[in-house]
Amino acid sequence: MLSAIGLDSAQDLFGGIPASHRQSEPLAIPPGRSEYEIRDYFEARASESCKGYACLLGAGAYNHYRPVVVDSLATRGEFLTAYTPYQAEYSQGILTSIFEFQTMVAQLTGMDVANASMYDGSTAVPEAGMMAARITRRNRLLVARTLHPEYRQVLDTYFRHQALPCETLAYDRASGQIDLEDLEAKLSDDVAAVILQTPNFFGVVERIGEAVELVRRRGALLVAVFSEAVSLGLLEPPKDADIVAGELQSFAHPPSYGGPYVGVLATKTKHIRQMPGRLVGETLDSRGRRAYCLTLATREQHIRRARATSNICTNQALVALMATIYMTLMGRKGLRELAEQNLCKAHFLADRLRAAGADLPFAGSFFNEFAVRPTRLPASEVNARALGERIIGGLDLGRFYPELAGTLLVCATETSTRDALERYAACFRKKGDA
Amino acid sequence: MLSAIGLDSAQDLFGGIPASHRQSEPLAIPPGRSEYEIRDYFEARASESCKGYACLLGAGAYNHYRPVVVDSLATRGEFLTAYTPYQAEYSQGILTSIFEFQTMVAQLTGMDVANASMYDGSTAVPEAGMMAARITRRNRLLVARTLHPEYRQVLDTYFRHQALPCETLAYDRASGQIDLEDLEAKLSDDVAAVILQTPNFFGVVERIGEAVELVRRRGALLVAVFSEAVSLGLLEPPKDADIVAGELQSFAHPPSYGGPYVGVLATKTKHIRQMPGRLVGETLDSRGRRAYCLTLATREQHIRRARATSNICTNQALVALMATIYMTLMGRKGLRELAEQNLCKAHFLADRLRAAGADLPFAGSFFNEFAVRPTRLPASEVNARALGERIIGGLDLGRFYPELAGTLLVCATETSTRDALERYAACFRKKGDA
Amino acid sequence: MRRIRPHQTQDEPLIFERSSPGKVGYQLPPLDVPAVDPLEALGPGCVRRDIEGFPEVSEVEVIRHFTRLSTWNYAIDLGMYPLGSCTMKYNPRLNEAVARIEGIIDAHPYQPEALSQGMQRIQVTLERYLADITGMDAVTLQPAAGAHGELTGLLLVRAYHDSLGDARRVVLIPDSAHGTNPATARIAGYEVVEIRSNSRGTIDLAALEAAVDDNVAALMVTNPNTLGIFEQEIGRVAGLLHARGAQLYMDGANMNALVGIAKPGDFGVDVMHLNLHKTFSTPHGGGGPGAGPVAVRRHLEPFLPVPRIRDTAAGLRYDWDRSLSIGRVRAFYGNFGVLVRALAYILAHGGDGLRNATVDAVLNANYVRKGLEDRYDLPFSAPSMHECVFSDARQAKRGVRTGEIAKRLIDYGFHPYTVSFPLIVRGALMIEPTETESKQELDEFVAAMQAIADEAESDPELIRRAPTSTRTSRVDETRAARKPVLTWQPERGRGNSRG
Amino acid sequence: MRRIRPHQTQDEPLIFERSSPGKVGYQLPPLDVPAVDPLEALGPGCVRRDIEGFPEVSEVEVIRHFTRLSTWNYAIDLGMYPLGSCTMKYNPRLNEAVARIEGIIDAHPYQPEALSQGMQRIQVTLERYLADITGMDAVTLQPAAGAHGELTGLLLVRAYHDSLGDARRVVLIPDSAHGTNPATARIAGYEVVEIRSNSRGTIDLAALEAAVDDNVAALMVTNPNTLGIFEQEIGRVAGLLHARGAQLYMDGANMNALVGIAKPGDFGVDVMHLNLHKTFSTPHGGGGPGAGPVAVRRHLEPFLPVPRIRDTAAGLRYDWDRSLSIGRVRAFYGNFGVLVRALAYILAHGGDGLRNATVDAVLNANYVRKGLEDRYDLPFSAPSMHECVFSDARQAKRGVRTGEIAKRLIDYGFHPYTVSFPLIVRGALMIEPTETESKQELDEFVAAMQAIADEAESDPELIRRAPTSTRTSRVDETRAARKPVLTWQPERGRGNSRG
Ligand SMILES: Cc1ncc(COP(=O)(O)O)c(C=O)c1O
Ligand SMILES: Cc1ncc(COP(=O)(O)O)c(C=O)c1O
Repeated sequence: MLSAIGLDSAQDLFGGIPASHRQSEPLAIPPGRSEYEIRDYFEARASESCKGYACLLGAGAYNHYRPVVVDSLATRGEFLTAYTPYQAEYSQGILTSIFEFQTMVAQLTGMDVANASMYDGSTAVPEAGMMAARITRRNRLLVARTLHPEYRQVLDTYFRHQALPCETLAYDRASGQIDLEDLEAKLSDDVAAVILQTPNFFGVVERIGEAVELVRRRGALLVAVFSEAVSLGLLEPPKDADIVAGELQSFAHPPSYGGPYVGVLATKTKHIRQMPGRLVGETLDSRGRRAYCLTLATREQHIRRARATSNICTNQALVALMATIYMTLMGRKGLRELAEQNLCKAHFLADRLRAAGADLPFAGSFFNEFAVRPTRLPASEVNARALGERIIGGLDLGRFYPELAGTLLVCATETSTRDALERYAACFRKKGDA
Repeated sequence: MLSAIGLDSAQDLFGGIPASHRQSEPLAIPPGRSEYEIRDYFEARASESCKGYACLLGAGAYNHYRPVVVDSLATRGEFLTAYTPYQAEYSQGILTSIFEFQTMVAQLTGMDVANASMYDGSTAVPEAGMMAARITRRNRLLVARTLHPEYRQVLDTYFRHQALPCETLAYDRASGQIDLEDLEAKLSDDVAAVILQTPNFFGVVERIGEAVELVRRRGALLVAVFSEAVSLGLLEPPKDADIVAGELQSFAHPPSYGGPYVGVLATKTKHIRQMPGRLVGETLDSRGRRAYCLTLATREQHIRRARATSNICTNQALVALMATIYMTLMGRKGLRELAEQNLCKAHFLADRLRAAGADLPFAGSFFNEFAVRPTRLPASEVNARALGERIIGGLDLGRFYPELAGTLLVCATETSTRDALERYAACFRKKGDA
Repeated sequence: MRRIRPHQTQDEPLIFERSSPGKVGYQLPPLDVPAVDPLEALGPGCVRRDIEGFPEVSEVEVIRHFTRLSTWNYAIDLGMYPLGSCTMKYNPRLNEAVARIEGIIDAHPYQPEALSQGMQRIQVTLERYLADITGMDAVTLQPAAGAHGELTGLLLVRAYHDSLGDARRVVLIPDSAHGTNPATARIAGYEVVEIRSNSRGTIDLAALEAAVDDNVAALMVTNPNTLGIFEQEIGRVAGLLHARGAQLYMDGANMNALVGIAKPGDFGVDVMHLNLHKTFSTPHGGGGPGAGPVAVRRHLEPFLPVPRIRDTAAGLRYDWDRSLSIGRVRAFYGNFGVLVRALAYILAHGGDGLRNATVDAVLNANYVRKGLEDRYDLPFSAPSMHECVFSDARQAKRGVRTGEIAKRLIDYGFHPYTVSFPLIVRGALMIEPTETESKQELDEFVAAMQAIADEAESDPELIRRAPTSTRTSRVDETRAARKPVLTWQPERGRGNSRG
Repeated sequence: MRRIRPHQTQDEPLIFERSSPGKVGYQLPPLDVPAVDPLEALGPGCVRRDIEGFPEVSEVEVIRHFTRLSTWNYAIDLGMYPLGSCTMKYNPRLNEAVARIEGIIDAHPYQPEALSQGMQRIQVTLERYLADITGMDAVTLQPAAGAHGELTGLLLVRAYHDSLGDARRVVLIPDSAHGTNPATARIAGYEVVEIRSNSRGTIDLAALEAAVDDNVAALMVTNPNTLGIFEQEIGRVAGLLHARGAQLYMDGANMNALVGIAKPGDFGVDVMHLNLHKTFSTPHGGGGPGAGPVAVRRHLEPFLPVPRIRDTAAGLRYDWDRSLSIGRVRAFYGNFGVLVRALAYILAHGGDGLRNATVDAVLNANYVRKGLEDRYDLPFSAPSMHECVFSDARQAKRGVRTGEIAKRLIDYGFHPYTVSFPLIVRGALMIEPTETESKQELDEFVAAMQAIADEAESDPELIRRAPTSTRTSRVDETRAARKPVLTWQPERGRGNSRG
């Protein structure tokens, strides 16, 4: 082939690179390994991980059953190894599935439309905030402290440089919900949006309805966030919000040490031109048959460049496909039943923990996770004992809320066995306690 | 739907079954379980098995690496959930791959043609025997005692009722190969075929060339059998045999506790009309384009019924496909290299065992398995110690050859690490031995 | 009805035509022991020079080759597959996953029994469930497919009679039987005597009575039979046989009509096989693997293949010591991975679920029958169980035969039904939808068959040209058989590499 | 050339049009704790009645729905995918397997660090290899894609300048840049000033010199640029910027041309991102997930997102305590599963293998260029690296534009190249074959492109009607945008359910 292009050596291919810029040393990466050595390498890494532990962590990454069907379908080469569907005639499969994704996300969230995905929940939030600022032409954001702390950190990073100040809303120490008085006090006519998560980071169902009223009065938008998509199987969706931003990891994607997940952004029809991200629309082909294609691309970076609604390009299509397959499998009934099971498991655990002398500091109702304060032993000791039982206990909220140090955020899902829950509760008792 | 067919109840569907023949009690099978309970059930069974052990057993079921690609392709629904390709126009994918399988098996075995698969190696042998009897119109078989003992048992079961007597050929206690004098003595003009395995059950390469001469002289056929397909990457194929029967489990199918495997039967062109099993042939479609279809079906049971060459119908197509993909991946060079690695591992182990004071009773050359007699400890104790090291040691040949009790048949493949081989060799020494 | 559309499919030559010298699709770990010279280790005459003609391609070429090939297949995953007698039901993906669990997939058949308790537990559990389903006393899981089960079953009968010193030479087989039955009987060393069917499509009792004598070892009956009709007189059939010391063998290929509803053990069957790759949903994989367990009444149990599994104080243990056993029919323990899948299927359904599946299977067959009986000739009117069999009598008048209707069905996006079987129906169309098809899918199938019936009237030529929607048009099977080309040859190949 | 053939594909409605009330595709284990009344637990206003419109289908319907849909896609697994700038190389299946290993796939981001050593080791190992490949000093793996990496990179620049009390407002971007560059700069709070390209297709040094002042924070340059041309003056560019205190950002989307050959750290780059879903073969999956690690020189390291990983006596530990950090750009640790796949890719290739891949990628691009330069206009003649960019100038004379040539390519069984990008080429055809294509595949591609060039002369109408070989003919994108229909609505749906 070299001779076909008139070259003598492979070196000649790189004539365009000044010699001084070519590297003189080979890469310091060891020689190529075979399939089985690579497998062994990662098996070894996996053995230095959580294998064999029951996990009662949630906090934005949830353990749920994953039907085998999801992976069987999503790993088909025709899905796995396709590019973004710019060439509609050669991509009707992925386009159709994204259209279904958009529809299901809209149904789930109570919005009119949803985009084809964002990187994850944490990055969907600043995108929602910027969108709200564009819509309202205002620039302040009020953000509940009960929004996932890492989402808040991402929001800060994004907003710090855009002249979009973010202010935090306090939570009510009794209910664990947003402090409505603080909201009312901070709301002013320059507020673009108020950002609330429900269930919030403490697992508590937020007072969306009451907040919406206050927000509306000041002409601001309400951005409702969720990190546990399964909750939408049971909870009233935030229909009154203007924008919903969330994370669908719970739908068939395992925690996978934090990613890849799949963010969603949904809104009302009137706001679609301000929406970031890809959208698939229905149309016809030249013979008048229903067809799908990417649409409203004039919002996007490859057309509008510096004036695009977002810089996002590659998103999380395959994870969105997995979520689509999952939602299809579970369906109308299954997702409800799943959500109810989560509710029951968490409430069972709460009962057992109370019986073991623990305090539930927040009175607000919760879905599948909640805060709990051990009273007989320090939280760190509770979790150390749990590890001995091969249980990964709750997250110490002190990590993000100094005032809550020693309070654990625990999560129980359909995957948590009664046995594990009971054994964890036992870790809250002193040895010898009844 | 019931009403559409004019019935009132599901019961009515079974009006054709006399009431006295319908069961009155429900099945004593527990209620249906969910996906995750079923997974748990089988995980529990798997934990009562060999997980985590290195395995030095061969004896007809071999541990080899399985490239991930094989399963990724073979589990595509279009292969996994298709029926036997009777409708050629709707099955060109599987037909083409079977044609490739037939070709590769022919290339590998040095025969002209191969069929589309038999159940396994053990059942391919009696099919080969019956085929030889049809070709020669003779009815006696001579079977090497070094043929896999379970294959011999299957042969006995098949032949006992067909007036096809089988006689056993002794092996030479020094070489571990067939006793050529015994062969010569037993060969007579009513012998249809002589059945030899190479490498034989002891792992020893058989004297096919010398046997063939004797066999030819008496107008009998030679059936060459193999159970370790990887050996054909390195060993001269039994070109002079009339029929080759074997097992391709080594090609991408794990031991899977004995099945499903995939048997093959290959022969010379002149014998194809006496061949059992399915065959795919090349032809043209109505527009003159190359196409494939099942052919020579007049040999088969669904056409010829009682006079068919075999009763086989469903065979092992999917496992044959896996073997086809595997052979394609490894290819001309890779299979050779793989075979050489096996040779090296086994010879390394042999050296270490000799150094540990063990005896190799047979002088014949071997490929990746061989017989070895511990001298310092009883074989059972060697293996018990190995189990303690999480190594499954060799098979005690006494199970099938009383005269070889205490001699172990051990196998090393590319999957056997040097470390495991060395630790196994150490089990042959008395504690405190050098 | 628009069920398919034309689309493109990638063409692909044979893999040999893709080869370039030196390419490989796979890398091995480096050797961690000293190299050995093959010539020295094995002797010069024993080492092959090369594997001539073997493929040389890269990994991506392998992926594309087989992916492209796969797109030329139809499959259950693409739609209804109404092959009569084949029970092409949905194959749950879970079963594929559990069969691949570490500790199962890599278990060695000779690993110590103490390390095989899980593997043995799987076997005894499946045996127990299958015994319950069939109403029989014992089950062997060793046979690798239905035909292999038939052979096992007949050898059991033979051993049983031999043990009584009552050697018999004849096996009776109805004329509607599947080809494996007579083929098997011959391999088991029997002569076959065919029993004709009566006008109802079932065994002619008089003919049977005339045929049964002391030389008859068994009758092999399929029930429901290959017309999808339950043998109503099966009780009397069993009585007739037993009175003369003969055994009743049941081909259980059609058990999808009976599971949870009726047990063969309750109507006189002595021995039968099951096809796990039909009734119990293990995938067909383009022609196997299957599994053909054999279930027997108590009197045949001593003859079952070795090993059996016994529950002992030390745990489950193989029992080899069975003097009356027919021996082995296959190495090791049968198609174990298939057994795992079948057990997963049973666990997922449970007793009630299995019964419900049977109800739906029979309902679906009757729904299709109802939808087509106005347009296609129904040669036997007895109630249908899990499948229904029409004939092409009406269409044949226009010169359109069952094989052609089948090909035309492809143009409607359905895999054909079973063609020309059973033999007692001239021009048979044998349709088995199975329980996993939805009403929507059945309605589309019925509509397609009706449309073809219309075409047979209006444009028979259209049907004879079918299929026109596939990348490969009607395949010349005669040519293939006339001068068989069974392997690729380098000389021939190149010319029509994209042929 | 015959690369495709017409075949049928199964049609399929939207999943909502398949729903029947009550159907489910999945069964849950029974609840092992007491039931709780949702109304009681959550309060009446908080419980939804139903998920209106959500699908209700069986498992087999799910399998068929998505299997059928999948057959309407093109994919790398089916053939060459020569999208310029996208580096659509073969995605090894092994990488999918290792990312799914238990202990990796189910690791929780908040599990105790003592239980996360394997996960941290994967990160630091990948960081080290990427630093070596880029010649940079430190790497963050947090960004989720290329554009996200750009944002991270610019925020680092911003924080760096801020730390010096030297706030700057402008980012310079060549007119050939990808759209994410200007879009990102805006989100990072910068004004964008475009720098025009010179006649060679590279940065106009004079224009750059004129634009660089103390208000310029950085230049974002893609190298090789989007024409596939190495910026030969990159050293001087860096010098110019650094002299004025500005930073050199490199968009590393085209690193497939450099890995193992040249290190951006060696030619003055301060900060850059990589697209692991391009250069490091993680699958595109129809549009993601990706990963966009950012590599920096030492002076930018203090600003990297938290957490970093430190090697401590107690093992690897997250370090949150970094006062200069820009903060987080994403929750947790980035698209971890994608990182695992990329590391597997690097391990499989090794240093030499990575370099060889680069050589082959550049060789393949030049081979294609050579094959087409007689037939298509090459607007810039500088040496091509991993891709080559033509224009439709010659074909446009016959009224045939790049977008139409692209559609016609579909009829030849190839996915189109990248259309109309970069913007500085009127009617661009941007072709990137990657190293994983064989000569056979490249030859077929070249032949197809040549055939289309012939058609442009002989039968332009043919091209304008393309594609005609797919189940969906030319899609009306204008109509889609005019009155957007972005979700399925029950009223509308039924009518054209098989639309
Ligand atoms: C009625 C009947 N009997 C026997 C068989 C043979 O079963 P197998 O193909 O599993 O050997 C079949 C399978 O097609 C059948 O339909
Ligand atoms: C040159 C260039 N820059 C940036 C990007 C954006 O990368 P991503 O899609 O990963 O966000 C792309 C991807 O298409 C690209 O080609």
